[in-house]
Amino acid sequence: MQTEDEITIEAEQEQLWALISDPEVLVNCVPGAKEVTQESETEYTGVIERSLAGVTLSLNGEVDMIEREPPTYVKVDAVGEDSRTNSRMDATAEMTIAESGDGASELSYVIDMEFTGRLATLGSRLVKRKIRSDIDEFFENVRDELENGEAASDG
Amino acid sequence: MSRLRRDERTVQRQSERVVGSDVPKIDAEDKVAGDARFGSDLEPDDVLYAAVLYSTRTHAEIDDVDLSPAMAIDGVECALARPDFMGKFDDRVRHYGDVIAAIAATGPETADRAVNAIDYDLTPLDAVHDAREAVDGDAPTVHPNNLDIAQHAQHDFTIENENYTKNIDDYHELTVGDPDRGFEEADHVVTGEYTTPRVSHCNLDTHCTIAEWDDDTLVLTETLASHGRSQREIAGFLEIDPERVKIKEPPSASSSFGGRSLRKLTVEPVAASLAREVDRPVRLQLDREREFVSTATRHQTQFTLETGITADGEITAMSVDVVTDTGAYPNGVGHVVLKNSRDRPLDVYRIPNYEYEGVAAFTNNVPGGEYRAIGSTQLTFALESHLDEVAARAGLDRITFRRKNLVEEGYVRPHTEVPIGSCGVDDCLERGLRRFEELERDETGDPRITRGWGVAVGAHPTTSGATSEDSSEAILTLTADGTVTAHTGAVDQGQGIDTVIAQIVGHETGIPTSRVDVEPFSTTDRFADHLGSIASRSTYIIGAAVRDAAIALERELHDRAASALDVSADAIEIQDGVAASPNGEGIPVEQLLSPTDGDELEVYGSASSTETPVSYGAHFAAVEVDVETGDVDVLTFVASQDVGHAINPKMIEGQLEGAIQHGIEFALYSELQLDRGMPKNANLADYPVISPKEMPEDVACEIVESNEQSGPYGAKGVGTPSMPPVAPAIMNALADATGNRFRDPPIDSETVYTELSSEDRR
Amino acid sequence: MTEYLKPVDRESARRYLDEHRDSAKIVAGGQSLSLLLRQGLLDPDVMIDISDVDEFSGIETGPDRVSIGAVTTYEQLESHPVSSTVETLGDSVDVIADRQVRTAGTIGGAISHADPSLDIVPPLLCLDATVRIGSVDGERTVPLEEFHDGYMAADLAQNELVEGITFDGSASDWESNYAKHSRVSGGWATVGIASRVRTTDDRDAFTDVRIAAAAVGDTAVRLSSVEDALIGEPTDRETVADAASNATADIDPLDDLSGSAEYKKHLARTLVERSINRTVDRTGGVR
Amino acid sequence: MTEISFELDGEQVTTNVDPKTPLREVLRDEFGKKGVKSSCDSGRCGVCTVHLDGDAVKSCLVLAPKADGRTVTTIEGLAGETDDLHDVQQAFLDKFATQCGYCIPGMIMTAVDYLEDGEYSGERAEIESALKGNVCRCTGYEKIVDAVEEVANSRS
Repeated sequence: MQTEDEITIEAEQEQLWALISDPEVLVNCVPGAKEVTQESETEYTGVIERSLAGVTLSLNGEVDMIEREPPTYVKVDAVGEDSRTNSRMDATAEMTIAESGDGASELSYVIDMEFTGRLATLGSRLVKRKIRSDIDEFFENVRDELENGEAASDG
Repeated sequence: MSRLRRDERTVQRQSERVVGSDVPKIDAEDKVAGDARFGSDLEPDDVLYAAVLYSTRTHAEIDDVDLSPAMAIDGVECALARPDFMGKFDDRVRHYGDVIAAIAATGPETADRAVNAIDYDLTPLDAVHDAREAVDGDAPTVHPNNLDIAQHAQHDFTIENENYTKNIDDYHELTVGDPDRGFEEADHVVTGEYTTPRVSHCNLDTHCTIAEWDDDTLVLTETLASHGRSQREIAGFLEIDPERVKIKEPPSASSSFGGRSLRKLTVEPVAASLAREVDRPVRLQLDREREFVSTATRHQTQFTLETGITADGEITAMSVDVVTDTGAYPNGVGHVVLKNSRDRPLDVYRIPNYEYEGVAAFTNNVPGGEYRAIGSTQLTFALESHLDEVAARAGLDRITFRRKNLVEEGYVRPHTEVPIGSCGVDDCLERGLRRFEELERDETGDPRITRGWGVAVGAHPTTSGATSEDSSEAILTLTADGTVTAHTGAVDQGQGIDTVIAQIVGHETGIPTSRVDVEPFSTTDRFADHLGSIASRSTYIIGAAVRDAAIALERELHDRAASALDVSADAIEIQDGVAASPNGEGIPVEQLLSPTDGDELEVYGSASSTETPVSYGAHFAAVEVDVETGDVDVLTFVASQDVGHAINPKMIEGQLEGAIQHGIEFALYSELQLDRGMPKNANLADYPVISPKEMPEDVACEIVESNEQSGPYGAKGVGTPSMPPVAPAIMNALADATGNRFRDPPIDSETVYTELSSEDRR
Repeated sequence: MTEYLKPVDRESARRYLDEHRDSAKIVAGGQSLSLLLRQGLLDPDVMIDISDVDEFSGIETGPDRVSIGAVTTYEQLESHPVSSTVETLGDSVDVIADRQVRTAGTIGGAISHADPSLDIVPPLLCLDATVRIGSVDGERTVPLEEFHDGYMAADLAQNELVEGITFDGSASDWESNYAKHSRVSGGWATVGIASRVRTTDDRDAFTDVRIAAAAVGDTAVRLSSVEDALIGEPTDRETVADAASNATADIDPLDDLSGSAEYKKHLARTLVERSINRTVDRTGGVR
Repeated sequence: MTEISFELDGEQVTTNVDPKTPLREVLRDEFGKKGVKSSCDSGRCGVCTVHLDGDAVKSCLVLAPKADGRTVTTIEGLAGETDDLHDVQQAFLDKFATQCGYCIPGMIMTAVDYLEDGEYSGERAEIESALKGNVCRCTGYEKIVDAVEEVANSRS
């Protein structure tokens, strides 16, 4: 499953870069993120809790920035596993930040994701829309964080 | 003298319609009553339940498996990590659904819970998911070339192609005549590329085996239609003597379509390892997702075809290039895919100059395996699509063009000395077309609807053709209650072989079919049949052995009745199980048992054949396309099939109708979708199988009889050979309806719509 | 071990739920729930089976209101006269899964599940249905359109349950239809479109139009852009085709196994056109 | 555990179940009704179809406590006390509707529900719709529809 979009955010390129590299801010922006730890310059671990159709998933995740060209481009590999439902998410995300003038930046992203395991066997249809809405929410939160200085709490 | 007498009687019996008549299936009553018991219905009292930790990585090294949290759970009797399994298991997983560890516990829920408790670490390895990329020198290694796992080692090969360097499961090439000259002589040369989908059998009864050890003999209770091969391969993998593997068939076998022919590395060796460890029977059943990813699918295959023809439609040369995806293990038979796609064009058409190259590659995908007309189904889709394109290029009628080039009985193919035996392909075309025309519909007049029709010819050999000779043996026993029991190598997976055997026994002996019991794959030490019910060989070769035994039984009963009734053996007639003399005196056959027989009269029969008769079909499809949505509806399907001789016409229709179902799925619906080797639709909510609503409104079966000299009563195989022409007939109809050629089924409505609405459409 | 409670009246159902709140699951038909339980994805402490609660069952037709109890099955709806008089309901139930699933599946269970692909929701949206929600504090009603307030999310507090759904089914001058596309018969909708219209007496122009779509967004949605483009306009085919092209304005489909977002948008336009035309035909057709 | 009592194929039975258990498991494991089959585990294939108070349901989707106080009929009890087959079973036999037979118990239970549930036209298209929740892999459904059509015609 591939999702791509572009959003314009009223913030400088550098500000935006700083934000998406800051684990504490990420905790605020990633829907359901409970704890994010920076393991090295490029690696993070964390837990994401989500609920779908009454089922709560607790994904133990690892994120690795496999390519980074501050402040314009980052490529991330992410894996999340929920041992209780034996489900796993594998994702690759590419984000490009471009100046769009007037102090605003254009953030474009391509996220390629696959979800496997017991939850996925109930129907990929269900999981996909949830992931998509979470991605949308993440970028909305990034925008809020930069434009208003605060992200919405867990949606 | 006696031979003449028997033949006369056979003619007479045929008039009584035993062989050749619609005898109801002998197992139907149990099945409609809900009394049939299949492999997954068996749960011996002391059995332990297995659960398996399957990999969600497509390629990884197993670093560490901590089984202690699982062992701590009450009811867990055994936990094993893959490196500690018996035999050739190593410390690496190679596909999604491969095995990391396994549990045996007192209940299935406990076993599942224990599997979830296992802690493990894997180091992901680079993986390869495309067969063409896998053979390249830069690809990660899945297996070395010429891997030493049984089933793979069919033949030695030398790779002639310098681009094919790695992960090679098998390689074939063939040159006949002078292809370069043949293409030069052509007035038209057409090239096309085609890809076939990774399709699952979707057998409803998921794989289930019960493994137990009797001293050092492994006993497996499950449906495995090919005992000899499975025994050899399981033993080879577990590194034990093949004599030490026994297979017991459950009372009823559920459907297979090739899915139950052979062992699966994720099933029998795993259960065997657990059972050895605990010294108790262990039952391992797959759930639906595992059934998709841990067994086998039809090999995804890529074809490049090139054909040269003269202006008046004579084929001068053909080139076939094949790359097929064996997947992570040689579970199936890359070799057979290559061999069948190599030989099939030559079995159907006169092609004086021919070149073939095929490679089967290991990848980190779900393994490929046998599936109804393995190789032939893939090739026939590509070839019959291609030939429609060739005919169109030359401005020739599709049927006339095919007829001009078809083989016929007695034709000697350029790559083999053996002339073609019975060949009803032309009759199939003629009768099929007539029937198809009868079913033609009036136009709808709706501008949103476009219609088209298609034809495809196909063939598949009876018997596996894996060896130069195929043979079988059968034993018939007559017991004091008047029942005849047939012991054979057949497994009735729904195709109806048990009924055919009963018909043959009844036909030859005069004992009613209702008094014939057929034992599913009898113990293999009583007689030889290493192949079992695969490759549509059951009626042809097992049926022939049964006929041989039945004739012997009949002769023995005649002789005994003759002396009992004091008349000559010639004068005896057996009807309804009673041997009668001309003066009306009769004696039931069971009373002909003598004290020296013991409890039963046993006779033996055998048959062998060096022939590999080819069964032909010509199928016709009419489709309707909703141009606004792209929806394709198969309106009419005619399967015209050469079966040699129809021993039970209704059952043959059932085989043809089932093939139509699977062919429609192949063309329009079904594919196990993998993204980097990970399944996207490994469940029956997302993986489409069709319902009666998707079957054509009009389905017609034309049974053509060509009298195969080497087969019993002239019969040859039907179940697998009826599969290959189905999908290409539909795809050709779709091309006719839309003016667009679709080369990579399954073609869903979105693909059709997108093509029809694209601006650069020709 | 899970406790299974089977209240026989509304008050005890509400009380049990209030006592157990988020440790409880309401069981109506129990089919979607049983899948999650079977997979080990859910493990509630308490299950409250409301199928024996009389107040929640059956279909009542009053002079201007139709009231369907939460535990009414699809099969009961299918065989009730309301499925003939409100044809979009009958059309929809007819294409839901298969006969066995319809025997056990309930309207209340479906609405609580809030899956945007459910076939029953668009017809109910076209009927301006309201959801009756109960708790120990009494009953409140919410328009169905507002009840589904996000992906698989419904406006229900932990101590609330869906008790029924109500709509105006009295007006006999409405005609309606439900059109569905699915990969295989009985499968989930790729796109599903319900339409319900009222025309002038001479059938020349639309006076009221309601269109709703399934499987094209986080929730099933009304397609107000199409509705607005048709009200007061002629009922001829060209006008309908033009209006149907607005269908994409109100939807947000995703790429998934049933099709790409682009294809679903195209299907939405096509099915809107077909559904409205069929509805118009049911009025007696364009004159 | 929850105690449930119901009439199963003409016999009154009682057992204790984990209420999360699907009815199918209770029928197969507790009461040995192995004629009730198991396959997709997701309500798609229909092999586990039984009658609950005379209506066809997929027993993998029905929670066991739902059977409490009700009547469950499986393929094994369809013909009742007699040794004869039910007429739908007989039609499946006569029309060669079984091949491997794994889907047949569920298929027959759905067909009986269709034929005994009020009005039917007996047209093939209607029969196909009635059976669409039951997957068969062997037959192409033709002879199955033939069998149901025959009973429909013979009863009308």
